Amino acid sequence: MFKKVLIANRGEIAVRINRACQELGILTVAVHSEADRDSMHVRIANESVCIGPNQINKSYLNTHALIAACEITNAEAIHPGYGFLSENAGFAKMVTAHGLTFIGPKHEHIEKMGDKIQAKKIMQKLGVPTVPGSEGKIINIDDALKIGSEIGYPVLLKAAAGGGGRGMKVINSKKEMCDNFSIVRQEALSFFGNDDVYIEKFIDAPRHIEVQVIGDSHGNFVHLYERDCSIQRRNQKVIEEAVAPGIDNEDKNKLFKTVINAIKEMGYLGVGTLEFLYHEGNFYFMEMNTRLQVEHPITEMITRIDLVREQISVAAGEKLSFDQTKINPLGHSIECRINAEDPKTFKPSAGTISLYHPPAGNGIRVDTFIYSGYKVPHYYDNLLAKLIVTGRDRDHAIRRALRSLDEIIIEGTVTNIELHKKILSSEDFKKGSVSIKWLEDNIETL
Amino acid sequence: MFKKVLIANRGEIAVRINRACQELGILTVAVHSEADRDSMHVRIANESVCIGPNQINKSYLNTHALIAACEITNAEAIHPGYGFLSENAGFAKMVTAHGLTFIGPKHEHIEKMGDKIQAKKIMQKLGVPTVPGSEGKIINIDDALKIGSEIGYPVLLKAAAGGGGRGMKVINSKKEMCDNFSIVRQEALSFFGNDDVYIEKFIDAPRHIEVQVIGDSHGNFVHLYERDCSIQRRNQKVIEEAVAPGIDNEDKNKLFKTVINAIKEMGYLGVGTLEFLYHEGNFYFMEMNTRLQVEHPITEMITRIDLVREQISVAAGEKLSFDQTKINPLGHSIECRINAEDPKTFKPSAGTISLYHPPAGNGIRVDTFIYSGYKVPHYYDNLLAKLIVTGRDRDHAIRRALRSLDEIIIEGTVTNIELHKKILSSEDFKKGSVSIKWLEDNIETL
Amino acid sequence: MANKETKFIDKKSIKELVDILDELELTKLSYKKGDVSISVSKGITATAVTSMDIQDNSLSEAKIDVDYKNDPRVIKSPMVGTVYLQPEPGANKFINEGDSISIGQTMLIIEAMKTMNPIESSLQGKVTKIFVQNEEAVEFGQPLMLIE
Amino acid sequence: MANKETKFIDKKSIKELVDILDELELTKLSYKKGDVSISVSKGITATAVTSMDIQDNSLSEAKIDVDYKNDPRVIKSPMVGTVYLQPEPGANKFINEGDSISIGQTMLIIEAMKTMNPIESSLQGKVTKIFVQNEEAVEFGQPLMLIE
Repeated sequence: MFKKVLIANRGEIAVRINRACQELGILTVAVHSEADRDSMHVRIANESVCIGPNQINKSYLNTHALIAACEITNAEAIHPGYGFLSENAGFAKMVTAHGLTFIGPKHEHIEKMGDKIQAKKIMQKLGVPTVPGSEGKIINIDDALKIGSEIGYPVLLKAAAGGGGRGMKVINSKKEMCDNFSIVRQEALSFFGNDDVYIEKFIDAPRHIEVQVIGDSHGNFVHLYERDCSIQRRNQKVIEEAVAPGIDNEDKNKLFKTVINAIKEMGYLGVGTLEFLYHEGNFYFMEMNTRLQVEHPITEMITRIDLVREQISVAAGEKLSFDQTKINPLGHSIECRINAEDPKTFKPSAGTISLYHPPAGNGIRVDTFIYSGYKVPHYYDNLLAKLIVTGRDRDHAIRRALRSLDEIIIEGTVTNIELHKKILSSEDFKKGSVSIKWLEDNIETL
Repeated sequence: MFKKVLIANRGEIAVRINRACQELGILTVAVHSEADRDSMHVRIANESVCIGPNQINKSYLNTHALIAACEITNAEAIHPGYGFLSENAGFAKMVTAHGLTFIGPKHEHIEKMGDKIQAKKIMQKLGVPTVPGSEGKIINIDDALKIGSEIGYPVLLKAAAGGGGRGMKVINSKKEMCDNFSIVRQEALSFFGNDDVYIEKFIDAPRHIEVQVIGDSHGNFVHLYERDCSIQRRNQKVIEEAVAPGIDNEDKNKLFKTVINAIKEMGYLGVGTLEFLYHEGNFYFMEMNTRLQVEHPITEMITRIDLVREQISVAAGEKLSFDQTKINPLGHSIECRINAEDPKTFKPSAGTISLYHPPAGNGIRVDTFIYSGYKVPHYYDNLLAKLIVTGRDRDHAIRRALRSLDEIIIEGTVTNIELHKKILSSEDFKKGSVSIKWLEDNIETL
Repeated sequence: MANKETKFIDKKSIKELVDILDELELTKLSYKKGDVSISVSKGITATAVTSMDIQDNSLSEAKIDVDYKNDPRVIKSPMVGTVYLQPEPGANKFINEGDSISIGQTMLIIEAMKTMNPIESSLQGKVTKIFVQNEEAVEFGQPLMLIE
Repeated sequence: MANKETKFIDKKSIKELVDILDELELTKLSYKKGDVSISVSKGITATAVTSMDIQDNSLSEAKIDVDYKNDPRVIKSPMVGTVYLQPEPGANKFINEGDSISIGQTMLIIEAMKTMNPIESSLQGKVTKIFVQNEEAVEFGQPLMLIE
């Protein structure tokens, strides 16, 4: 096992990783920008290094400073968290080249899964169900029209380098294809520096279902069931739950089998998530995230597996501490992402947290980095806390979430706590199985 | 199910019960003394009633005010929590006589188990192993000497009405028996209003092991495994854990069998705990607590059963939501009782909590009623918070507890947090299986 | 001149209080005389206590001006129960606002546990305010009547 | 006119109180006269920040007087790495305390990722203090030298 790990992140996930390390007896090095000197992840780490000024490209994305910080602290490994450099294959390669361990998958897997066209091809080949569409990138309008006719409109025209809901357009007809083909390529080029585009069947109002997997370097591969992340606004997840309500077990088990087969074939290392659209009994692979997800705790709660602990262990070359037979999900878990944002305009907010009092008691977990008196910097993202509630069943978890949201106090900044209450109290949500469009369609009338 | 429940308690347990009620969709009525107007249990309840001035006998022990508070709020049931009126058979009877439900066992069982001599006799008859000793009360010195010789010195001379470690004396010889017999009876009379005494074999340096049980009114009785509460100071539990380390499973299962048989024979209703001394492979019944225990959460964490929820449900006449086959403890859980007390003198402390920041993350539960700005009244007991940590095994739980104790911040009053760190870091504790004398013997050198 | 006399805000007194606040290194100073009351604060304010006050669920707090809680002219409820202002339905009230009352005189009844408890006045004077309604639920310490 | 008299909200008085609040640098001011009471507050004061400062685990904080952090006469480290005060082992130091230094002159080397980065002075003057030791690890923004 590692003696010392550098955590190349900030916010709640840096705190989360720090805790896992300390519970493993690993010393921790926090890195921070100048703005984050008082941040919780700095306070609870064993050591800290200021790696740059406030701008993320000069601090949290500063690969040289991160490697140098390992050198001066003798950290043996880097945990990238999520976001920032977590899916940067070049960084993973660089870390390895410097004799350090990147706590994540092999850089080849990050690279392959980072290219959405290639990822889809690989998964298709490995038997994972994918959205019908072009076999690869489309370079001229004639091919685009041909494929459009084959799979039938509406279709999605997507940038190969896109992600997180950006770089895509719904095309409803031949004419729209003609009108938009070069515009989308142009946009792809300017946004992502790459004008490769591809075509997929457009699936209207699906659900977002994702499967958590983990692999070690001893040939063990396990899935940890699925999460439903359909409650989204502008492609940002708001509420996640595990397991997904109302999906046939046989369908799920079939999917898990193909997923396990795929990551086994890949020889995947560490944690990863395969994201699917789910519509009328069918799963369609969207992409694979080769890192820890924000919503990993709900999987931890129902499976009782500490994913970050296992992730670090397998990166250190150890075996998974469990096998598939030990994963028997119990209860139901819901995560509410508490953001500092204006409840009307949804604009990110900052300010000083004058008072923070978390909810507590049976079934409540809060992953956060805020504290009474903390000044939230406006340079970074606006996730303040993740409220994770677990109950004996979905109904119990919803009630628990509601009583927790009544207990939580965050003063000094506006938050989306009221939005969570409205969603969790709505009849549609209680029934389960809403689509990824539901929140946007109903947000005004909730 | 009840529509509205009155919670006849304060502090963390009133908050705990309030949460369980609200998660069941039950409205709550908090009661409070004048000093507790700003207390958390009042803030989170649906309604509150001031039942008297600060002294507990005029407020929290004021049975008339509690019944009247039910009348004016239309509460249908009273949850007594622990302490206060929770083991007062007369109150349970009074509550029932007023057409209300007492959330606890039948008053006959409270009464029988409240008399330690009778309780021991009953358990002995039902096959539960007890400490060798007098069959009943001893009224003269001749009988005392006879029994002393039979079971062999040292013996314990105990007040029948005693409890919580008070009203007992170790007798090492015939001469000491002659010298002390009337003194102990005299003390029993003045402390407990009853001079009945009995004699038991004195077991030196045993462990404290207790078994959690629950029964419903449909003939279902389940045990939820054991807790080890050997870390005590002056008979006050400091740290508890579940399950107990290093006890043979076969021995435990044999014990559980007799325990379940006993509560089945009794027709016991609700939650209860049978406390045992454990020494050299043998269990000796001490007493049965006919109420919720302070340390119930560690059992909740390893069994995933919400004991308070089940307790309320069975009081409302419902069936237990699980049977014995569903109880498969997973992981290891430790509770640290965080008291407001001087770390040197152990004197209870009070004051205003200027800052409270709880530990958080995976495996952490904090049951508390304090908040930043809360003025801790000096009228009541000094338990501020229960830190409950659960890990995959005992070693993991200990590490988790230690990192949590490093994270917790309570300012404005002194606490025993450092004592917890010392205990959890000690080699003896890590090895497990210390006796109830260990903490007192080692407290100076930890 | 007359205008000045009746000016609503007395800035001079506020200034004077702030000077005293500073001199004595206080964080808060409240002053009341006649119908004027002034409160000034400076520096660190422990905000948490009031901040937590997000809901008020007590029976009386919302209805009764909190000032009366500590007013010695107020008779407060010695028990939890239901108030009756008259001896029996249809009868006259024990006492009305404006009436005089003497020590030991029954002012109302509080029913608790099916028992009627006559509540006697511990003060003598004129009843200027009755805070409770007939059949209203009261908690311990809740103001019943103001006697001047 | 009469209508104006009975207007519910007396904005003028509120404004007046806020002006007084500002002038006297108060955080809170309450005022009551007759049946009107007004309370104004400004500026949330956060008290917790310092309280949370229970451990200091940064590389430099403990060693360097925090005052120098914002001193314009101080040259701070532009990168994370290891400091070398001389060009190679055994050689003379680039600069000693008391030496004069000119803009662009190499003051020390910081090694990061096996690369030696000469750090040049951005100030001119006398080096009155060198904050770092040879082979010391430095973080971004850590004071290196004081130049007067």
